[in-house]
Amino acid sequence: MAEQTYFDDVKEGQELPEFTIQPDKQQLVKFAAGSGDFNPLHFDEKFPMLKGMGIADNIVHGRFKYAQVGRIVFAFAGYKGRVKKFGVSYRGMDLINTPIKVKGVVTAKKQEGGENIVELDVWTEDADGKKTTPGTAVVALPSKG
Amino acid sequence: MSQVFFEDVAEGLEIPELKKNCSTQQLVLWAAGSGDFYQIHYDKDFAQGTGLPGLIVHGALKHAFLGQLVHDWMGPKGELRKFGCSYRGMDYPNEDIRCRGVVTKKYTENGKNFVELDIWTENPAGKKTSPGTATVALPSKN
Amino acid sequence: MTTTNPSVITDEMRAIVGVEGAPATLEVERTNCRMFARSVGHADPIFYDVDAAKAAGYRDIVASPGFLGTPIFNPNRPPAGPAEMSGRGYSIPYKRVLNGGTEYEYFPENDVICAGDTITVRGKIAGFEETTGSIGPMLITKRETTYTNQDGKVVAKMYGTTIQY
Amino acid sequence: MAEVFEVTDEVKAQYGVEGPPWTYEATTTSIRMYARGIGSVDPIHYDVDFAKSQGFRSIVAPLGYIGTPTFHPDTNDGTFGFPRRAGGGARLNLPTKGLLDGGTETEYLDYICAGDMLVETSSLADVRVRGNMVFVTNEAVYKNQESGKVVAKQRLTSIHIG
Repeated sequence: MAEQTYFDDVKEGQELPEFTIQPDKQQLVKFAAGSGDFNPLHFDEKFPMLKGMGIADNIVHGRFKYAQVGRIVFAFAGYKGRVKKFGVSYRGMDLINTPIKVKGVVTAKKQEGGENIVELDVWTEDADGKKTTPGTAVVALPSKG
Repeated sequence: MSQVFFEDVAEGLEIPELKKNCSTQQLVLWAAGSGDFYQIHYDKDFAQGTGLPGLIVHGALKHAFLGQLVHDWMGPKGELRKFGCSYRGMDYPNEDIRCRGVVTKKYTENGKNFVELDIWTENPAGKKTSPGTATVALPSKN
Repeated sequence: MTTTNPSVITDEMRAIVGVEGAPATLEVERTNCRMFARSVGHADPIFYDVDAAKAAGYRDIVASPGFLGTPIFNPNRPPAGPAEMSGRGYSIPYKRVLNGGTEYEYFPENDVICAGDTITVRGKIAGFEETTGSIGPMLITKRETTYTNQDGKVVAKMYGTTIQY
Repeated sequence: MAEVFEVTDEVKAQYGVEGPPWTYEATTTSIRMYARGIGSVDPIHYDVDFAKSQGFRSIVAPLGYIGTPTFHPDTNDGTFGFPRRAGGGARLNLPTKGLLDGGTETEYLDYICAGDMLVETSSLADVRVRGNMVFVTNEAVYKNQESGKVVAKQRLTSIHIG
């Protein structure tokens, strides 16, 4: 459980605490179980579609990476904050057993409709530093006052 | 789903066979359904690392297939009382698994009509890989 | 039974026979009932559809054969699933383990497991046996697990056999 | 290179047309399984008493999880679990060589907690063709079945390869 973030303490350009996840096959099978997406692309290395794409190993679910971005946003918002919106696009594939960094940065803060709004850029990054799942999020934070 | 009645059943009766053939997806679905995420059922390298020839079908999945075999046969008014099997041989993905059963005994006890069956899964070589038994209570026509 | 090898059953092991482990809770819900039935390949709507199950005389979606609920998972607590509840308090010299078999007994005269149920599960070791087979000397552990629903009714028992050699 | 798909007036006429509703369920076991699937250890997703102590109705669905569509083998896709129903883009004759996820955006108007039953309706929002790829965007709205309140909206883009 992360410490609560307050609006007062947030600065534009502030980076969110990043983390790295390196999903193995068991993790992706657990994600299939949790998400209900049983596409063999993610656990059967002989699945014909992979061969057609010229890929020799399983691909991490886009939705898995979306959920990782969700984790960094949720941890930033804390239990007293509210995640209003978060979205990503899937720009690059990540393969199983490779490290995926999950990162975020504050791009704007403003008060709007009585709420303390913080805007974020959020993304996953592969080992080469390529943003494979770029996106944005909007969070409402409590203030100390 | 049609109903089978106690009077229709005789010792030696073979119940309709249920044929299964597990894709790798089926094994992952079972991991999700059962909560058993042991990698020998979906990670070939892991399975071979433990000395297996490759992925194997979960024993508990074959057990559940036998549950389906009996459920589908006994009809909506049948009651499944007991079913079990032991694991005597491995089955592999993308190979036929024949789920079969035969009535071994019928009797009435405390006003209930019981039927006992031998049930088993059979691999393509005809070996019984999961032999077991089941007991069901069936309705009477009267 | 001809056992020429020295017994691996200790007094410590004999002492735990019949002793119930800590109870665990299993949850039976519509989504996990459906997921289990889907993963077996069931077609009967009583395993998926509330209305079909009610029309057939059940309280809610029925748990298909072999499904007794999902243990409450918490990564911050040590696991307490039925498999973990017994057999951890002693060690034996055999390295390899086989699942010898599973048998479920149901008690429909008490109740049938349906979505919405909370099941309390208690396990115990029913006994140890030793024998020598083609794979050499082995220890057979028989486990018995009892499933009781929220109304205190025993709805199922599981008899499991583990072979170590 | 011939277009793999043409965005005709007939296609555009389907924009905004809602398909039949479907029920999604978030339960304690389904939320825990999803949280486990993403590797989270936050007790807010696992421990009912803890979640209540923090002011929530029950354990909270991780971001990205909006419940599990009610499943029946006759009506749902065996691989993805989603309902195979008319509307919401299903009447498009899309190429089938490959299918990829293009993007996901969720707008939250409330938390989703265990015990919630949501009614989802979706409609086709946009279709674009780029090379051999067709980008299909659907919009889904999730309402709490009990209160009728909209709790989430999603824009989902799938890429169909020809």
